[in-house]
Amino acid sequence: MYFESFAAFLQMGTHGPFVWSAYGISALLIATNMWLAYRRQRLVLNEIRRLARRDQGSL
Amino acid sequence: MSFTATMQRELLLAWRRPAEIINPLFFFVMVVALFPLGVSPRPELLATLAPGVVWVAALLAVLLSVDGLFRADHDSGALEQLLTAPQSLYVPVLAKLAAHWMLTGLPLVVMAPLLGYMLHLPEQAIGVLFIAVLLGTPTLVAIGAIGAALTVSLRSGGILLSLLVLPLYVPVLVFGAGVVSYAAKGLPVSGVLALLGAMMLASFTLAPAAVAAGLRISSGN
Amino acid sequence: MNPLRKQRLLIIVGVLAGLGIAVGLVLYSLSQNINLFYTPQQIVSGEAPEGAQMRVGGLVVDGSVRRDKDGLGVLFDLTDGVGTFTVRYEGILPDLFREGQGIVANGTLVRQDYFEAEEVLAKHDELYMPPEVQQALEKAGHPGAKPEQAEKDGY
Amino acid sequence: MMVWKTLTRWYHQLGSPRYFYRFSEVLLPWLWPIALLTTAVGLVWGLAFAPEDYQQGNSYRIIFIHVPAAGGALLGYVAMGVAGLVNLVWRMKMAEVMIKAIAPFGAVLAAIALITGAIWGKPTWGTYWVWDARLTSMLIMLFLYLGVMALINAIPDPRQAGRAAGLLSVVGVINVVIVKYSVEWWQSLHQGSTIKLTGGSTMPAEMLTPLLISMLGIYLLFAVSVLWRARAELLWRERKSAWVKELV
Repeated sequence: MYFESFAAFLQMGTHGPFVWSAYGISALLIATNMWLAYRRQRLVLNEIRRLARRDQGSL
Repeated sequence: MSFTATMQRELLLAWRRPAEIINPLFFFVMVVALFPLGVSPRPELLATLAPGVVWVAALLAVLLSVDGLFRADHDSGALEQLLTAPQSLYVPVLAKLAAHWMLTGLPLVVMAPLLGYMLHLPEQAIGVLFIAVLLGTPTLVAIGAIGAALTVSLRSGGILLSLLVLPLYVPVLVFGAGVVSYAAKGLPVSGVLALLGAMMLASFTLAPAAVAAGLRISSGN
Repeated sequence: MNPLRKQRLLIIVGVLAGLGIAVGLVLYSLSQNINLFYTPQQIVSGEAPEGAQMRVGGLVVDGSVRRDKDGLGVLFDLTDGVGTFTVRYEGILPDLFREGQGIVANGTLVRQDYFEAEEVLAKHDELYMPPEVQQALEKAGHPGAKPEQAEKDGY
Repeated sequence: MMVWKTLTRWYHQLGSPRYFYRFSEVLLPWLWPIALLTTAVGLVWGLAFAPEDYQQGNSYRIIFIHVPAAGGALLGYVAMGVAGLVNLVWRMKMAEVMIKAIAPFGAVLAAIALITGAIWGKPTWGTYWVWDARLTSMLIMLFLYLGVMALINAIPDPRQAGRAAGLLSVVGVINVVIVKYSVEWWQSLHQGSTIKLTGGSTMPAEMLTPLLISMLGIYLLFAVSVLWRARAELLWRERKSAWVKELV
């Protein structure tokens, strides 16, 4: 590690708040996006299955 | 349909319904008039705001007028007829854009110097304002028409149209308003005016093709 | 030629002509200073109009920064190796503001050698280096790669 | 010749929804862990192990997310423009699906580039935001992404929506050129590019390596996100076709 201690790593000299807020916001946005993208295909698959079952039931 | 025939038809239609020419002009003048009332009537403040105010108002006036550019043709089925014809759509669309600019853009161009004067714009900037609006409004019409073509079949196209088109209007606004304030400060303007001219030429040559594609998409063939 | 073909040809010629002229106009406008950005050289040679709002950029001359005894006023010289002029600014300077650093200032040219800044921003170059490397370079007699950089950036 | 044949075969196979679905089914279980791992390695390396910068100190560490995000947003828009063009010429269904799949993460990356840039700008330039060419054109790129998404949402027929969004993407590609060259054309406050395709990069290896790794990571995450969204869209569009019915 480049930093001498974990505290120094969190502090980043005087720039800790800038660096960590930038990474925090980015991580939040990316994670939300990935989760939504993943969930969408699961939801679609479930919906199609439901429609298929309903069609079978009505036959 | 040839260029001149489309042009004549458009001008004749507009002649029968003059409100469509006058309303954008009214809108333009009223929006500009709101600023001295809303901000402050101080001449030096108004003079610095003037380029931006006139341009934003012109931009919105064109945006509103362009929304209905193809709607009547779409609803009456004239568009469908045009789309099935063997000729390319480029020429009739170009004629339509040119006619629309003459009907709604040109009055704004004529009115702009007067509004600049009312906002205490320095005299040496008023001529440049006229040229800038003259070069800039055709670009606004051409880009706006692409958005209008894409949203023609939608009932509530207005807000969506502005979402699609306003980002693309930004360069015209930046350079159009910029060149007027340069002129007010006595700085050289030929470079920016050349850029506005380039945008006008590029958008007017390319936009008809994009508009034609957009109309085909919107009518579903 | 049948009329349909003829029309298509006319369209293509028209589009090419329009785009050609547009490219010419863009090239012309790029040769002009269209963003009111002036280098010290241009200011010293009198290209920049006095009394107008503009942006200037250059390197802060080593040893030229002098602060007012009272208040936040700062005077410093800006150079690009050819011309030099003085900038006055009142306010808090950015962290990266230091002698030898490139800056961009917004403000008014009062006289041909005196600029009143309303805003001073540190222009960072695209050069990154660990501090040890920079120190080693300085010891070896290269003060970073800045002079070249300055030339490249047009300062 | 062989290469060309392979390429055109791929183009046609991936253009077929069924083949694309199968292909992504095989690819994704591998791709998403690799993408996540690469991003994590790049960012942790950049945050904790890369040396600090001689001028900016530690605030420069923001570039390890800022540069990949900005690059991804630009690349995503170009991809959308290409897909739009392909769709205008050949009316390829997959191209429409791709445009819809690219736009959301592209918008997210554009937003991240703007936000992290603003946070970095405060300690470095001395301001969060300047209305200069690079920053403004990037903001326009975010608006264009949102415009594409709004257009897709507004048009009820999915094929028509996809084609309309494609045309808008093609028109908006002009902005990519402005973003890319704004720094050179209008002496923007923003510095020039650090990573150059030709010639040397102005960054030593111990900083450049983690930057390139995070870039690869973010691009891979982009690919995963696009594949997931494209699969969802494909399934829904083709829900009445035989291959989907077979699948469920």
